[in-house]
Amino acid sequence: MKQPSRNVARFVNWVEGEEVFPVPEEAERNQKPRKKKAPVKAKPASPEKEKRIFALVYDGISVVVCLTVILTLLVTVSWLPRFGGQDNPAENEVYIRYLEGELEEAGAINAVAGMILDYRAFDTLGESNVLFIAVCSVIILLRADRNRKTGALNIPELENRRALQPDDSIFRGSAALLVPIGILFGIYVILNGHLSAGGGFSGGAIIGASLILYANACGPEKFERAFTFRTYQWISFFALMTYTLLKTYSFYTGANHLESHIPLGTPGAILSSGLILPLNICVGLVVACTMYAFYSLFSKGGFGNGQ
Amino acid sequence: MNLVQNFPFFCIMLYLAGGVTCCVLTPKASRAVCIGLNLLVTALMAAALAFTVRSGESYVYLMGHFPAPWGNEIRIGPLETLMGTAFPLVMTLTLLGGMDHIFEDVEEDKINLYFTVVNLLMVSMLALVLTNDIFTGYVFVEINTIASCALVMLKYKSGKALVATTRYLIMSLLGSGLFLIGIIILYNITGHLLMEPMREKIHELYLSGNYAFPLTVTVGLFAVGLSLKSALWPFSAWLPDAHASATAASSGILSGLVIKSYMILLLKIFYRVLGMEVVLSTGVLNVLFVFGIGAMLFGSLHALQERDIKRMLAYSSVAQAGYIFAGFGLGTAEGVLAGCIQILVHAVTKPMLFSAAGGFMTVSGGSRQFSDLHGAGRRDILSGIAFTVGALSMIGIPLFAGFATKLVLTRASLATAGWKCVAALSAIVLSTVLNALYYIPAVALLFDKREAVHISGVKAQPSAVYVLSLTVFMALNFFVGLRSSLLTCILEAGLNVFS
Amino acid sequence: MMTNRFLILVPILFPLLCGLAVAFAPALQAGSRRRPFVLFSLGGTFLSTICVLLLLRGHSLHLCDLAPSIELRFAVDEITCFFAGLGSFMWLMSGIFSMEYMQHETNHTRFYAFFLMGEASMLGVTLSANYPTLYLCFEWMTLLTLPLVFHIQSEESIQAGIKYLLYSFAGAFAGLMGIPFLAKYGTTLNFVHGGVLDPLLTEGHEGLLLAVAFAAILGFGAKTGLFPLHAWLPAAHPVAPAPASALLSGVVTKAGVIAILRVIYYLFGAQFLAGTWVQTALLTISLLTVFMGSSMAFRENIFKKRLAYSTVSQVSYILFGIFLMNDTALEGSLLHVLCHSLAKGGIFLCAGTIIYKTDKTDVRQLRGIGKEMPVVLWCFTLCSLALVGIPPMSGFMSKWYLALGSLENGFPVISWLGPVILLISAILTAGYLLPITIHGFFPGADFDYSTLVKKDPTLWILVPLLILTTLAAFTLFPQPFMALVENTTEAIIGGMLS
Amino acid sequence: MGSNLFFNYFEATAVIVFGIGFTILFLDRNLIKKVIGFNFMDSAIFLFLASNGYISGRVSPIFEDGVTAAEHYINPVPAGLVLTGIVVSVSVTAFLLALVVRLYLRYHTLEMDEIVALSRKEADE
Amino acid sequence: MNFGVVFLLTFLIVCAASVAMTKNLLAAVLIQMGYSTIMSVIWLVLESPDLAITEAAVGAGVTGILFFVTLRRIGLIGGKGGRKK
Repeated sequence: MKQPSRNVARFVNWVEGEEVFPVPEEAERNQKPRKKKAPVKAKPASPEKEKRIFALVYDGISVVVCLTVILTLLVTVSWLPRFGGQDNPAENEVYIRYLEGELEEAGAINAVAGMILDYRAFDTLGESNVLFIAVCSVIILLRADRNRKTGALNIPELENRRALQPDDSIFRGSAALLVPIGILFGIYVILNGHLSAGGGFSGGAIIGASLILYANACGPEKFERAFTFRTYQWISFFALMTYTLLKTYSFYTGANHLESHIPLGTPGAILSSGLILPLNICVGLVVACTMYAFYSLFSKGGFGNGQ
Repeated sequence: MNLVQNFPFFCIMLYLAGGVTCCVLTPKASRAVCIGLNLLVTALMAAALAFTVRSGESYVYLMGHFPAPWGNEIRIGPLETLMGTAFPLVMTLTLLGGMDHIFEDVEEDKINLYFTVVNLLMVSMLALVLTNDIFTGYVFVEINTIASCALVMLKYKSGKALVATTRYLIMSLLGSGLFLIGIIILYNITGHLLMEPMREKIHELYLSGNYAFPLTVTVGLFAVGLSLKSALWPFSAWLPDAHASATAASSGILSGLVIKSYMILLLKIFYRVLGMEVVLSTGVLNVLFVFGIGAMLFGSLHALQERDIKRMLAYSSVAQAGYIFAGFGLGTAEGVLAGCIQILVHAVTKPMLFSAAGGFMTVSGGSRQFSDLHGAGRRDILSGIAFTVGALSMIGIPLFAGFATKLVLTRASLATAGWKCVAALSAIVLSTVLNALYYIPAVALLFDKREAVHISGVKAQPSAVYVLSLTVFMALNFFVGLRSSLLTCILEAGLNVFS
Repeated sequence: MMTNRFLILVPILFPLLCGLAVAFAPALQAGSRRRPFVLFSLGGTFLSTICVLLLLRGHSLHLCDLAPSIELRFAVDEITCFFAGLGSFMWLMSGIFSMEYMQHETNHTRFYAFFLMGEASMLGVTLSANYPTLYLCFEWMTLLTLPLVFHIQSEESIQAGIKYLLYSFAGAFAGLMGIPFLAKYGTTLNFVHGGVLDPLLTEGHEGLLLAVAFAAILGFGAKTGLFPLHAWLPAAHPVAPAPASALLSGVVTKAGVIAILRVIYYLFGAQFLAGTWVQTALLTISLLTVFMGSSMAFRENIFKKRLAYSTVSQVSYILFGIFLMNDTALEGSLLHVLCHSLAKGGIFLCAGTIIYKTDKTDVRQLRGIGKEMPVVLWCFTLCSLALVGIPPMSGFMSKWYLALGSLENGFPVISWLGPVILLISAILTAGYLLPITIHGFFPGADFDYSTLVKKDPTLWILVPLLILTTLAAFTLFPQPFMALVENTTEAIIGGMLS
Repeated sequence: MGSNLFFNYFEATAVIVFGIGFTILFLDRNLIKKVIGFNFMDSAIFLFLASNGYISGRVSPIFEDGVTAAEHYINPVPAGLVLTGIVVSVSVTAFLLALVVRLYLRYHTLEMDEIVALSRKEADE
Repeated sequence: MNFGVVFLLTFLIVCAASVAMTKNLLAAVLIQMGYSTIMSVIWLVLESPDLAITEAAVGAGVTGILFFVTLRRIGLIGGKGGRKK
């Protein structure tokens, strides 16, 4: 089959945006995405000049794209209901039942926690799996891969984190002060997820951040002797497994209109609002370990000596 | 609420649990769990399919104790269960077909993560097909995006895979960004997130005429966002790199299944959320139709020039996606039916082609260029036959799966008026000839006597699993080709109760 | 009665199973056992076809349905009897011929497997009773006869094979486009005597339907070498082994003729097409092909390519008769179908023998061939006389009826232009076939008879040749053939126009 | 042009930042800039969503001593959705950054079109 | 339309524009962390404390750390005296 002529190929490549300096078709915002005009090919006086012209044209196009997106959405915003209005369409019977029926049905003082962990629990289940899949992908990418021949882990160039400047005593002193407070505050936020603001994610993130601070200040060796990669995997396995099983139980009973025998407890007490507390604890645990795993994977491709 | 109605819910939860367990198991154990899970889900969904087809209408399954406008729910009808059965079945066959590639391309201690990603990809596809709530749709679109990007990049030390993943992820994120802002505008003007209550509100707005402009912009956002993710032609610059540089099994899964779940979500949003009259009034279907026609032509034109077998198959996926969108773009129920049939036909054919391409690569020293693949079909006779069956089905020869689509699409385009009918018919004829123009020389080249000197004589010893998967794929292809009337009436029943 | 309806499938399934047996059964790999088995299966198919045609005339069988209202249906009607009998007979003759000829070639298993399966699909085309089944068998015939084309697997043969496939697919797909239109505007998709178009539905849409009919006829015309899609024929025939090219030009082109007959007389209906621009366009195209084919053959020097061009022009004779749409012309074209299959089959077999024995592919090298192979060249001469149309041979009768039909038809220009072009093309045919005989028998003074050695082929080749030549001379005893042709024409066109 | 543009100043800002973030993610050639652009885009979307739920003169939906009258609190649904959204955007940012690290370790550059050019020249492994 | 909120919102837009303009990656990361802190303040203005805590902890906290670790791994800051890009 002889090749179709060169210019057909170049025209099609240009339409497809396969040029080496690809200006891929931008996803125009409104429903009639116009074809973008081709970057004007100036007389190539010198490669440097052409590069500059191309950069200029490229920036011009990006400004045009940015303006069209913003203008279209601004016009849309101008038609939308007024900000903070009383009788906006969003304030309908859905919002009233979430607030008024919340104490009897979910039993959480914090209506937002009640809403995300009981009324619309399927989203939150999906979303904790988003975090799990993201961690799996980061592990796939950054975990030190075993050298095929020798089988040894080729660990990225590990300059010694600990070799901070000699005067790091200020840093280590303040870290020694901050870390316990951070972890305590994180635990408080997780446990009181259904009573006050916060919940599994924010509490877990706070604990994760303070763990990272601790690992930076006092060195990860002592901590990672206990918290190896295997334990991380098993922690996230147990936490997510209990989360899924609890939710399966509550969905199954809900769908088949069975009475789920989970006590809601007295509103305001710690052990109230049915499943929300255990779920918050599970999520908090997973998020904390995940944040630490992110840090250690990014900095040294795995826990401890990288396994 | 008898037991069968719970099966789709069990499938979603099984996949979630399976995904989590696979990441702590050994590679062999996680493979067993993944394959077993897929087979179990196929069986469960087949039972659910039998139930819904017998009962003939779709029922709502509450995810939690609270009915429609408050709690989440999934809606199960003949169309959803048919897709729910087809997807895991094709997934199992593709995994079996590409199994030895997976164990060769992916590193030793990351294979169990591969199966974790596969399980979570399946849960997101099932959820996208079943969900009755838009924001749940968005969350599972995100899982789908990350999982499919993870599938692409799982090639050991391959720079191309990384670059392809980045471009794919960036374009997908743009798509989901637009999709999310569409959801938010809809929530803002209707106050609901569940599909049915939102439909009534939109109907009222459409009649009363206020918020008309935001409604049009939302339809545009959904159309552009989801067609960006399902690789409709002008936005498909990322697809060839992504699907070509992945391992054989992953590219089969990506082309066959992943881009289809977004199309079904778009269909669901047009049918169930916005309602057909709103969508028709905005004319976005004509734009999708024109892009579909463009995809059919430019996709095939590009595949014609490609000298790399997997990029050729990837570009032919772009062309087949064009068929589906041309079907949807016709705007009639028959057009949508043609689109759905093409979804099933392509899901059955393309993974077989990619597995066969994988088989050719092992036999010709791992190279993908056609110059090295001379006579590969003779060295690995089973992949050769499978590739020929797939190629003929793509061209649309009767008795194969592709013929059903051509027939229903021509009849559907005939039913529409004027320019659409002429454009669709001419595009179908032209793209069939273009398909023949690049598939037939490829098949002829694969059975060519003159083999590249350094590869000739390498006889393939395919593993039993590979043989099984390709034979079952071919049987499935023949089944869809011969019994397409069975599939059509299930899909018709599904579409009637779809909105 | 139920069981014997399934007997209709026997002529299709029997060669298919034998073909698969030849391909895969280990017992048949050995040459000694394979040849008798192939002969047995060809003979068996021929006999079973004849029995089915005689016993099950008028029965039909609904196998299954491909898509909601698209079903696979087979039936035996007048066209089936005429073409199925001819086709299976020709397949048997070239099968016998190939016993000897295939020593010259390699990998026989593949050849015979696809040889038998090709026959199955050809019989499928004749037996099909509605439009989708016809399309299905048509496509599968292309696929199954393709390996026969690029059997020797040289670069040139593969290119020819691909060209054959692409032209046939493009043509068949243009034919496929007719199905949705007929489903919409016609009452049913089955072949109904006199057309299926529903007069109420086709009120304002005549122009559209005429265009669809024209596209479908040109599409199916690809197989018969009609003008726009004829380029694959001169490329494919020379590369195919002799028995295959005999069948390709003798019978596979007739499958295209069957499809066009079905489209004109059983789907759109002759009254619908008669007198419209479609008919005039088709007539001019067929005349153009007749003239172009024979003039190209006149200038071509490669033996088999010349015969391929002659096939292009001869089959257009048949189409010319069909497009005239009156009973005498139709009689003439059916007669020419018979004459051309037999004569062209014979000529290709002679050419194959000559190439098999002496490896001379160029016409100019054939001086004094008559001395080396007297019997073969005599058969060649008689068959080419049949094609040219000299009285004792059958060609004369068919051309006579064609000319009569063309004059009867009241077309302003074409009614007299048709016979003129037929005459000119007959002269051209004589021009490119008879010199071979003349040079063969009278090599001229300077031909040295010393190095002459008799190369007459064995009985395997001679028997089919002689049978074909005697049959090609059926004008000597026309009664059985004329009866067959007359009642077929009566059945196809009777009571409609005249 | 609707009438509410000057009242919806929260949504207007969100939309402007969304436009800028979208363009950075889409057209900027530096990978780190793209990731930051993605962060801007996502948080702008969540600002747009949360500002729909706000009702002036009302308090956040954490019940004070048993008062569950709906007129007292703002709409909790957008807050819940944004909570989910923030975690999704963090996960995707982590994934993107991991990709950036791997790409840099292999191609030693952060410019996207340089990387595409280099990967095209690479032999097809 | 009180002044404080308008100031915060204009700060957001200025942040976004300045990241689009700047070439220096370290500055861009710092601007992004500033942006995230202001965003958590805005959540408080919009009466949703849940989001404020989450945005503060997850936005500025974890994302900021990830950005810095990436820049270190790329050698742009600290570590072995990375070359200024």
